[in-house]
Amino acid sequence: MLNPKTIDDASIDQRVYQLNLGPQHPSTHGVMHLLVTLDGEVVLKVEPVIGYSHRGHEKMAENRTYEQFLPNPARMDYLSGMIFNHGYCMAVEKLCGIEVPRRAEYIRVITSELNRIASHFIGAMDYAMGLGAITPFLWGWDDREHILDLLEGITSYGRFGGVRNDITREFYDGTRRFIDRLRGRFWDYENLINQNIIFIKRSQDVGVITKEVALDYGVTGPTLRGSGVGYDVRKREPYSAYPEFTFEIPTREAGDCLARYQVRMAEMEQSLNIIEQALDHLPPGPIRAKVPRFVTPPEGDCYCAFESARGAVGFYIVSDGSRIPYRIKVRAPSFSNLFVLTEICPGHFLADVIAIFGSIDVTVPEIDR
Amino acid sequence: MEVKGNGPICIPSRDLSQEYVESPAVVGFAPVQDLLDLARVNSLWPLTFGIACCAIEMMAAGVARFDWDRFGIIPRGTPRQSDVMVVAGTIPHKLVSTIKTLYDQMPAPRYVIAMGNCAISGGPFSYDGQYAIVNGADKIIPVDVYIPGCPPRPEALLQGFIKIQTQITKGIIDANRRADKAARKHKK
Amino acid sequence: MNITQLPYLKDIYAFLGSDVMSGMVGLLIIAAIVPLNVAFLVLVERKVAGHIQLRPGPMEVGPHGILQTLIDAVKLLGKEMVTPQSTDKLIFFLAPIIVVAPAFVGFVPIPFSPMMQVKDVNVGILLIFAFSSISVISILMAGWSSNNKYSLIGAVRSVAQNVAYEIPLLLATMSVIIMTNTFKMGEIVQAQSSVWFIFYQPLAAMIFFIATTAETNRAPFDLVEAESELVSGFHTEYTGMRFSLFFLAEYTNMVIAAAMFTVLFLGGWYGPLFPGMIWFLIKTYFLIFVVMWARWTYPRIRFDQLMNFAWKVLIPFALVNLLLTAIVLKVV
Amino acid sequence: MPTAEPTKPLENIRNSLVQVIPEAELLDRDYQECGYHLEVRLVMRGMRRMAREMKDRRFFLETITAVDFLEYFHLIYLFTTYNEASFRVMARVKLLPEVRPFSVWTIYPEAIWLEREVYDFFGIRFEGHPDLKRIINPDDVDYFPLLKNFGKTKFTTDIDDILC
Repeated sequence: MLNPKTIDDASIDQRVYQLNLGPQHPSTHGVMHLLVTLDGEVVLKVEPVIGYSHRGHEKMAENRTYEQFLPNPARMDYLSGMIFNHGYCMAVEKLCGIEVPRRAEYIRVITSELNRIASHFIGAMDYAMGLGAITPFLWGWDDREHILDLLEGITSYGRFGGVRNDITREFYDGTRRFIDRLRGRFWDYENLINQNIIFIKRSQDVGVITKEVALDYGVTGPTLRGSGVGYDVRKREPYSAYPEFTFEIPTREAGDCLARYQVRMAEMEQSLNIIEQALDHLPPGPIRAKVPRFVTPPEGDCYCAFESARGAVGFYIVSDGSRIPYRIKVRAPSFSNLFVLTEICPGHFLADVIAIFGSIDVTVPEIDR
Repeated sequence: MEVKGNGPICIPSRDLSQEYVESPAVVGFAPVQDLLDLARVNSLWPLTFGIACCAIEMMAAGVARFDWDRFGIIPRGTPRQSDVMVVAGTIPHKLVSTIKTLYDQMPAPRYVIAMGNCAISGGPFSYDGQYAIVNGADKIIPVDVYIPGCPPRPEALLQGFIKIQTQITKGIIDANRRADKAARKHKK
Repeated sequence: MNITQLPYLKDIYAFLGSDVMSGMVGLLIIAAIVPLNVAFLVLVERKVAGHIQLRPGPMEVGPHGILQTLIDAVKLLGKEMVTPQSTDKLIFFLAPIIVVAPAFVGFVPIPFSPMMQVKDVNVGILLIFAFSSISVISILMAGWSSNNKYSLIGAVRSVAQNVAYEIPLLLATMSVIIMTNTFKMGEIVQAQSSVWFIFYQPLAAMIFFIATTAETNRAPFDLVEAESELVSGFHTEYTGMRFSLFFLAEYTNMVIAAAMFTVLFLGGWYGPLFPGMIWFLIKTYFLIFVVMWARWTYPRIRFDQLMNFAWKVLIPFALVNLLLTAIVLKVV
Repeated sequence: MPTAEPTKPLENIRNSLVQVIPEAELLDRDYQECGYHLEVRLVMRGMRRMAREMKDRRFFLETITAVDFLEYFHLIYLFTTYNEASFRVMARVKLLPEVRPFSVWTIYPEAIWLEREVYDFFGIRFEGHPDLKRIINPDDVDYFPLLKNFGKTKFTTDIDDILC
C-alpha cells in the first residue's frame, strides 16, 4: 500500500485512481460528493466536496424578519426539523428575553424527542442500508411514519414564546401507544441487526474516531458519544425543560461504526423515557407567552446551543435592534462531523467509506445551509 | 426567458426543444404503440436522486406505508436504467451541470417530475438577492409534471406518477414533442 | 399413477430420444421456459422482498402484480439502447450476449425427472461448471468495455470472487462424485434413492450452498453489483434490453445452482406422493426462496472478508471433508 | 430556569488567558442573555496563542464565523469543552478589511474547513491556510455573498458557463 501522505499527481497517473462518489450516488444521503483516491480497493484519501445543496439560508435571514425566517431552520436539517425549530425559537427568545410557559416547554420537548427518534431511525437504518441490508431500512421508516402521524396530528410548530397548538387527547393517547409499540420493536431490531454476524463484522473496528481526533475536529452528537465522551448539550447546558427529566447519555468506548450505531439505538430508548416523563408530568397552563406580533430584539448578540439528532447545533444571532436579523450563523454539527472522514477513512476499503459515511449520519442541506 | 426579481438570470444555454429525442420505439402500428405505452406506464423506474427535503418524502413513498412498488416503480441507482427523474429539491448552481448530465444519460423515452416548490420555481428560496439557486427545474431540463408542496406528501408524489401515466397513455407527452417538432419545422 | 410411466409417452420419447431431435426439442423448450421462469422469479423476488419489508410488493399489473415483470421486459425492449461514446463498442455489444448463452446451456444436463432431461451428458456436472465460468468472462467484458470505474471495480471483484469460490465449489462437489463415481447427473440422483447425500455430506452441502450463492453473485456476496457502493456494478452503463439480459442470466444461474444442489444433495426427483418433476421443482424453488430470504435479511460482506472466507475457511474445510470422505470410502 | 453555572474552571481559564494574551480585553458575560460566559476581544494578533491555550485546556472549536459591519469585520471563534462543567468562550477579533488573520488550522484541523467557509462567504483570506479555496459556492464565482453590500448590488451569474 502506498503512503497516503505521499500521493501526488504523478502517482495518480500510474497506480492510484480517483473515484467520484456522487453527486448522484445511491448512498450519499442527498447530493454529496466524495472524491476518493484509491489504490485497488484501499482508500488513500477522501475529500468531501460540499455545496451541492447550498440555498443561502444565512443570506436569506438577513432579508427576512425573525418570524419570516421561522420555516427555514426546519429545512436546514429536514430530518430533525422540530429540534431546529425549537432551537431557533429559543435563540430568539433568549435574545428578546421572553419567558416561555412551562407547558409549552414540555410540548416542545415531547415533539423534539419524537423527532429525535424519527431522525435516529433514519440515521441508524441508513447505515444498515449502506452495508447492504435493505430490510432494516424499510422497517425503520415504517416506525418513523408512526411518529410523523403523531406530529402531523398537532402541527405544534414552535412560535416565539411558546407553541402554536396545544396537544390533543389523540396525540396523548397515540404517543402512549407508540411508546409501547416501539419498546416492543427494539427486540426485532436487536434480532435483525445487532445479532447479525455480518453486521458486526462489517462494523467493528471500522472508522475509529479517537477522543483526540474528536477534539481536533469538533465532533459532537452520537458520533462523539460513540467515542466514549459523554458530551450532550441537553445535559451540559440544560435548556428548555430538560433538567426536569431523568435520562442518561449513552456512550460507548470503542469509537467505531458499531459503537455509533449502538449509541443511536440506545438514545432512542432514552428519548422514549423523556417523552414518557413529560407526558406523566405535563403541567397545566398557557401554551404561549404574550409576544408582540413582530418581535424586535434589542441590540446585541447571542449564541444558543442545543442538541439535534446529529450533534450540538448553535444559532448565533446578531441583532441591530430592528425586526430583521443582522446576521444569523448556524453551527452545523454535520459540517464538523463530515470533515472527520478525511482523517479516519484512509487505510480502509471502499465499502468501509460508505459504512463510515453512513455511521456519522450527516444531512447535506445542513452542511451547506 | 425573463426571471423576476434581481435573482440570477437563468437562461438555458441551448434551445432545449431541439434536444427532445423522439422515443426510438415509436411504432406506426397503433396496437403495438399502445402495448408499449401500457408497459411504460406500468414500470416507471425513477432515478435515486434526492437533492434536499423533498428527497425524504420521495424515499417515504418507497417504503412500507406508501410502497410505490405496487405500481411497478422501483428506484434505480444509475440513470442508464431509469425512466423518470424526480427532481426532488432545490437546484443550486453547483448542481446544474450534474442534473443536465444525468438527464442526458437517461435513455429515451424519459420523463421528469419536478417535486416541490423549489423544483417548480425556486419556491421559498427565491427572493431578491438570492445567489445560489436556479429558479425551477424547467430552466434546465424539460419537465412533464409539477408537484407543489413544501415538501409534498408521498401521496402527492404517487399522484404525480399517475399523472405521468395518464399523460403517456393519452399520448400527451409524445404529442407535445411532436407538436414542438412540427413547430420547428414550420419555422425553418 | 406416475405420468412418466404412461406407455405412449415412452413411445414418443423413444421416437424423439437418443437423437439430435431430442436435443433440439429440449433446447427449444429451455429457450421458451427460461425467460418465463426468470420473469416469474423476479416477481417472486419482489414479492418476497415486499412481504419481508412489511409492504405488498407489485399489486397493480394483473392480479397481485403477476404480469409486472413481463410488462417491465416489454418496457425495456422499447427503451433507447445507449452505447456511451467512450466504450469499447464491440465488447460492449458482445458482453450481454455471451452472458446469456452459458445460462441456457446449463439446463441441458439437469434431470428434472427420470425422463425430463435434454441429455444425460456423461460429464454433466463438469459441463455446467465449465459454462458457468464463461459468464465471468462476460462480466469482465462488460465491466472493462463500459469505461466506467464502478463497472470496472465490479468486474474485477467478480473475477476475484469467482476464482476464489470455484475451488470450494468443486471440492464440495468432488466429495459427492467420489461417492457415486460418476459425473452423470441422472446417476447421481439414482444413487440417492434411499438416503439423500445431504445426510452423508452435510458439510459439503453447506460449502456448496455458500459457494454457489457467491458464484451467482447473490447477497450477501453480491459485491459485483453492490448498489450502495458501486451504483449498479458492472452493468452501470447498460440500458434497456441489454441490461435485462444480465438480469436474465443472473436469475437463470440461480435456478441452475439450486437445481444442482437438488441433484447433488437433495435427492433430485425422489419424494413421496407427487411425481418426480414436482418434487424437483419444489426443492429447487425452496432453495431459491432461501437465497432470496437471505438477501433481504443480511447485509453485504466486505471484499476482503469475502476472500478470507473463501481461502481461509471454505477451502480448508472442503479439503478436509474430501479427505475424510475418501478415507471413509476406502475403509468401508 | 437552571443554568450551567461556571465555577472554578472559568476563573482558571480567565487567569491563564490574561497571561497568554495580555493585550486582550476580557469581558464576563451573562450566560442567560448571551449563551456564552466569557468574551475575549482581540485586535488582529493573539488568536493563535489563545487557540493553543484553549486546546491545551481541552476545549474544542465550535465554529468560526464573521460578521460584516461594513467598515470592519468581527471574526468570531467559539470554544466549548467536552468536560463536565461546560462553558463557552468567545473570541471576537476585530478585523479591518484587507487584513489577513492567521489561520489556526495547525492547532485545530477543523479550522481548515471553517476558515474556507469564512473565506467563501466573506472573502477574508487567512494567512498560512494550506488550501484556501471556495468550499460551498462554485469554484468559479467572484462574489462573497454574506457581505452586507452584496444584496444591494445587482449581479448576474452566467449560467452558460456552468452548463457546459
